[in-house]
Amino acid sequence: MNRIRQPRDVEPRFFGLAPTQASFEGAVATAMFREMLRIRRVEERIGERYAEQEMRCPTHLCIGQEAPSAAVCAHLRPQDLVFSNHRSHGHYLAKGANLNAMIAELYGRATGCAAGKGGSQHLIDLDAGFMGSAPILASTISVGVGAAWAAKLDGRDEVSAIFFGDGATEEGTFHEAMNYASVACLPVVFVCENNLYSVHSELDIRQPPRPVAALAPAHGMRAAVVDGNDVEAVWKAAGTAVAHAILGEGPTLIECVTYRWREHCGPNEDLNLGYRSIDEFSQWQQDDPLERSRSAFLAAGWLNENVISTMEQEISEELDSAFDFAIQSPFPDPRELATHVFPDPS
Amino acid sequence: MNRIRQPRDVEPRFFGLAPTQASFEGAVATAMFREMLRIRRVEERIGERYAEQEMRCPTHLCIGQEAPSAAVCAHLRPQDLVFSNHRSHGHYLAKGANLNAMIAELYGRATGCAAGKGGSQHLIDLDAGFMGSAPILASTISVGVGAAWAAKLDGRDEVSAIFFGDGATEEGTFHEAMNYASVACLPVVFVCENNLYSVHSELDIRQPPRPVAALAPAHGMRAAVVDGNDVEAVWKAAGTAVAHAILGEGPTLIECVTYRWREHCGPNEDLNLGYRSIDEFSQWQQDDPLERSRSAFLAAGWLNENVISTMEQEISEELDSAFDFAIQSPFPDPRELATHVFPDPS
Amino acid sequence: MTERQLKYFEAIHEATDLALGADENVLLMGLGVPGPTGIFGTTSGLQDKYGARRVIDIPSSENAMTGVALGAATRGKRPIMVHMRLDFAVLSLEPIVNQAAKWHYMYGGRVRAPLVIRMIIGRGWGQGPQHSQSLQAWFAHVPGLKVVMPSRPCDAKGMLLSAVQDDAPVIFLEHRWLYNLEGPVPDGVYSTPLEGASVLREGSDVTLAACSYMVIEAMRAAETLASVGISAEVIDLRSVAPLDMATLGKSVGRTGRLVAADTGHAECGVASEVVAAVTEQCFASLKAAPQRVALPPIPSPTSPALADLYYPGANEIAAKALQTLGRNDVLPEPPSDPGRRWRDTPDPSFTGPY
Amino acid sequence: MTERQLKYFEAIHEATDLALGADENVLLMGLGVPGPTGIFGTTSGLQDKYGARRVIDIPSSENAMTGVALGAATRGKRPIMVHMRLDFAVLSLEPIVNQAAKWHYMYGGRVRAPLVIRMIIGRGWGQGPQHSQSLQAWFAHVPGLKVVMPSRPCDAKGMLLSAVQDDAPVIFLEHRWLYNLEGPVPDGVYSTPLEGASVLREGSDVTLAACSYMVIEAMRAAETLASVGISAEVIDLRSVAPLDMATLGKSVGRTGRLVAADTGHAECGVASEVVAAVTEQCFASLKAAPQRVALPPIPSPTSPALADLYYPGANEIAAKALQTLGRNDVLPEPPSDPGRRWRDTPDPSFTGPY
Ligand SMILES: Cc1ncc(C[n+]2csc(CCOP(=O)(O)OP(=O)(O)O)c2C)c(N)n1
Ligand SMILES: Cc1ncc(C[n+]2csc(CCOP(=O)(O)OP(=O)(O)O)c2C)c(N)n1
Ligand SMILES: [Mg+2]
Ligand SMILES: [Mg+2]
Repeated sequence: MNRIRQPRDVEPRFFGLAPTQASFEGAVATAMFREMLRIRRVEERIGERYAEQEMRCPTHLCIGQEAPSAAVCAHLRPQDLVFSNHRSHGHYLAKGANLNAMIAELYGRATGCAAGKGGSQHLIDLDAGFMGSAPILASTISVGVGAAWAAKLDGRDEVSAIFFGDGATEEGTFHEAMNYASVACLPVVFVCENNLYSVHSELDIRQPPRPVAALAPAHGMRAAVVDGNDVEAVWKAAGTAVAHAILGEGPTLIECVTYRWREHCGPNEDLNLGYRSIDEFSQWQQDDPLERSRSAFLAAGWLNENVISTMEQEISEELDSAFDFAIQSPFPDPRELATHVFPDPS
Repeated sequence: MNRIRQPRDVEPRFFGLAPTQASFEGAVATAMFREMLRIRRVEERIGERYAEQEMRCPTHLCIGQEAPSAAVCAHLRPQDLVFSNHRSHGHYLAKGANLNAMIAELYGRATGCAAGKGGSQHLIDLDAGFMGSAPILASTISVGVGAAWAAKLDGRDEVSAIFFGDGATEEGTFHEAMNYASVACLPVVFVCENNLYSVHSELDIRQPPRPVAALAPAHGMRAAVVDGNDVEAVWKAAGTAVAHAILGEGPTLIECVTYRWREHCGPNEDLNLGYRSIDEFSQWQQDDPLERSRSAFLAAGWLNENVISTMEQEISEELDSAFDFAIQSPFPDPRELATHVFPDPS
Repeated sequence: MTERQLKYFEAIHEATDLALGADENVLLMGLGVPGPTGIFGTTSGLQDKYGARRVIDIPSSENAMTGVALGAATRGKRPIMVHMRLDFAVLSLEPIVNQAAKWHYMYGGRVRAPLVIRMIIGRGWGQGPQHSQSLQAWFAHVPGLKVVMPSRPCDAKGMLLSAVQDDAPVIFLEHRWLYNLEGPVPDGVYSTPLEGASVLREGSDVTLAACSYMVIEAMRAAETLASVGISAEVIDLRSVAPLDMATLGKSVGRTGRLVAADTGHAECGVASEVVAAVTEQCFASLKAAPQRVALPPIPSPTSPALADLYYPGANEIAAKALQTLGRNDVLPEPPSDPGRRWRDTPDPSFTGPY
Repeated sequence: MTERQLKYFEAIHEATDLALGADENVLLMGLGVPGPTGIFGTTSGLQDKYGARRVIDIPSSENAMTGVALGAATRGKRPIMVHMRLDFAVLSLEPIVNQAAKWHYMYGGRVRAPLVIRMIIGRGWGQGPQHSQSLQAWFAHVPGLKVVMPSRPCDAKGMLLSAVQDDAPVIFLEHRWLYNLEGPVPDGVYSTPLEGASVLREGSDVTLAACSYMVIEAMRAAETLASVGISAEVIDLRSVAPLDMATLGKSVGRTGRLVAADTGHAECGVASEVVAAVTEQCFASLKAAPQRVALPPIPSPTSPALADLYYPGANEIAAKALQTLGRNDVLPEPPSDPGRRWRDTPDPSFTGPY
């Protein structure tokens, strides 16, 4: 560690966290597969239509990184909360937030989940417990800790799951937030999606050779680093982490090692840039989390081709209608420019 | 850990750092004793004269915490650098910086080490390698790392020793600085003087139960936590840390557990405030680092009463003349108000 | 009207106590908040009264703890966060300015962040460059924040109560030298609007518009000016964002002359904003160039010999007022303690009420 | 005079290349600096040329890395630090403002911190609330910092070279929409002073004082105004701290009318400072109320439908100029690409030189 170059370099390690003993079975697995598939198709569709220049905002696709979203959110209950970063679509969708409102937000429409004011980098759906996303690195981590604090103060059974990348772990506020979550013993699951890059800069020049997860025990927290393309491995680690949170046993950090397929921001591939090798890229692409679970779940008899094609069909229709919804939605009224600067008295 | 209440609670731990095998002997020990004695007497004298209201600036005394200054600086060479915080007098003196200029600075005089513009919280003496001190918690840590980086870039054999308190370790920038010192393998010795309090707030409500030193391995660094009232223990850990830095083997964190005798800021005792118990206080006072080395070194035959009284005498004279110097020095000329906002062209 | 007198710090304490008492969701947090000195007395005893769940000590992690407060605010809490010096809060600008100020807007009104951040502005006794900055202009520059700087105990109480009730993030700035000033403070819960200046002294020749501690100096300047027959109107801005242009406009409309006095630096500061906004809107009324009284463009020096020259006060305000009137009277020195060698502690001759 | 044309980003690249070439102590650091897109081309290829010791990628630790740069600067290095968006640098205000800006002063002149911090101001294509802030006023408010915002390629190069040579910390602000503008840029090393505005167009009826990208809009406004017979003088402030009061005063002395245009918010902003300082010093010359053109007090919205309404431009500047002249001409629309539906990318009709 780190020098992770290939998927098989990931060496799972557990710091005071035992992966759940619950068995990983049909219904659970299928639901996660479907969620990953859905995220993949949503992102692909955004990618296809981005060139039309109607989604006019910086957009960070998570193709290749679907497993952590699906696996972590599989453990979250409706009342649990998710906080997210710039690469938020997967987190948003897996938490069950509204697809139509998301696509409309990307299209800058009044019907968007943030009324068009936020764009892809500021998704929100309070009804689904998706509490917000923001692109300033690590900025939502402490906010998620604060939400967990409020829950604890009020005796509400709510877990905050906070998603962020490996780059965000270089921000001091991440440490401050871990320290406080630990001292106050808060119901938080920190989820680091380590895709080995921060924009075009590789991990090795930014961090010393140790798993990101090793930061957690220093703050008195449990942690694990797992293969982030293995939805079962993430699910098992996250299950225990969420359980600890629910039981009042404090926070956990789960590091999921994964890989981004598209460019950092925007819809295209970026092998032409040369910051990562074709060889590296294709090894990770062959380690496709979607394909891995597809074949494993088919082999286990949890899925069959019919089920999958029904899923594809449903998702495709859902997407057609989401994009239609977005495109048919009005732009915000000019008067909206000046609303919401300050809240009206409640 | 933590729940350190009494001196004997400190349990030394080493994270990838072996205390030096060099033997701790007469001359070295005596010099350190003298430095501790000198720091004690300087601080006491400041305390005595503070009530005259001629030193008109916030002043943080380090009585009770003299050992880390003396022990760490004993390993530093003239070309090595020290960066410091608000409780800086001991660091300044142990690095061999100018006493007259320090006292004059506290008195706000033109002859002060910062020309009267800084006060107690902004000491500096470049000739002695004392590079600056500042009261914003953790603010000089990254600056010290930057100085070490410059040294490495230029191939200069210089170590940066950076002093800070336990409170400063809660600031995210401390982690950012450790991360960079580690990645860039810089010649830095981080010295945490853990006196169990940040102003009046005890460690347990601010940090989880683990030594501060445990943060370092998470950043790929060596570390040790030692009894900070045992000058030999600090000296042994610091010796290896400085050696690693000189050999290009990167940074180390040394946590010295110690105790502040006076109020957080100002010259008085503060048991009346009630945030620490009289019992706790007196146990630590009985663990006086000065007294511990005095009796140990007397027993070892490294010191005798005559030598000590000569030291006392010399120090007292040095102090008389430093205070005379300060009081006889002029205040800054009114024109100095507007100088040094921007440097003159060099 | 009650005649009860409270000191400024007591008024803050009382408002906090009432806010904690009135609403379970109000929280009070900050390093040292429950400690024995209780943030200069403003939080003393409140942990004993409301418990360690609601009145909490925190690590010195200004950035993340502000995010924590924001997160709690989005979940129904109403945290009051306290910084012993504004200078420390500089570490928390990201969560204040990028996040808290914008969450309501950028999420299309879906979220509210009712957060009060108290910051104390230091001064005197060698506080020096890193313990005395008065950076209200930074906050006033940022949409989505309300920024108040009450100068009187009654406003400190009423505005803090309003701030806690407001659903927007409010930056609440307290100058350390106001803490011992006394003034009449009504009993019980009341609220003073977070916008709106207050005319503390009426006058017809020149308008002195000031905020926070500079209001004290402006009042003293008005006294001095009166002694040479000049009638100065003193406006306590109270809120620096938004500015109360109606009150300013009305006053300058009558006097035609303006001196704007701020505790911070002039450049892109509150005094500049007052001058610019008034000039833009009331140009026709102006009879002379408006003037600013603010810190020189120099970091704060520590030596009392330099700090005494650094901070402008009543004299400087009065002198600028004379300048707007084209007069060059020699003003009497304001009364001052003869035993007072340095001006690095508050003038004992001024303790309120006013 | 050379006729060589460079784009703004090329001018920055060339200055950086020359600075690195001229002095071993110059360092270039920032996340992505050596990466394949080279901070929008401004740092491309420089690591290959000068090595990974001097041109370095860094962790996203804006706070500590600024302290690291400061520490290196105190030891003889001359780091240039780059932030892809000013909004990220908000995390580093503590080391910039409490430390770098004050080290020379607070240590009595013993230390120098020759540090250049480049920050890019984003805009357009839905950059939204957290990727488009223009917070130059914050830096201009703080003594000890020099703050420059060149609008032309020649100044970008000359001022960056000066900034690297200056022993003070310099905040160097680049608006993203200037990057592709072309203009004449002399060869080789030269330096443009860090203080001093420049009159880009002479005129006699009204002074348009602008900084950074707003200079482009002011130039276009001047064209439009010319078409109705109004002669506007355009001043490129170049430096916002210090302001060049001599140039401003001379111009307003002639025109008697002022419009100040800034890329940031009005309140306590650069436009306010220009208006306040000019009014204070040149009141007698003013024939009408000076006017500000700046962002409304609203966070930046993401939808192009709102962003288009958010950013003022040439039209707004021209309208304010008319107002100072008491005229209400109907101005011709400035030329614009008819296929252009949104104004969230730079107007292709304007590519310089100017
Ligand atoms: C404070 C801050 N610094 C820099 C950036 C620029 N930036 C945007 S995304 C990004 C990459 C972050 O990497 P990581 O956290 O690993 O997430 P990933 O994009 O790999 O999913 C960077 C550096 C930012 N948004 N915020
Ligand atoms: C950023 C910041 N936050 C808060 C403070 C106020 N403050 C001054 S000293 C101090 C105590 C720090 O404790 P520690 O680092 O343990 O040092 P000690 O005083 O115990 O030596 C605090 C909180 C500060 N100076 N800077
Ligand atoms: Mg990443
Ligand atoms: Mg301490």
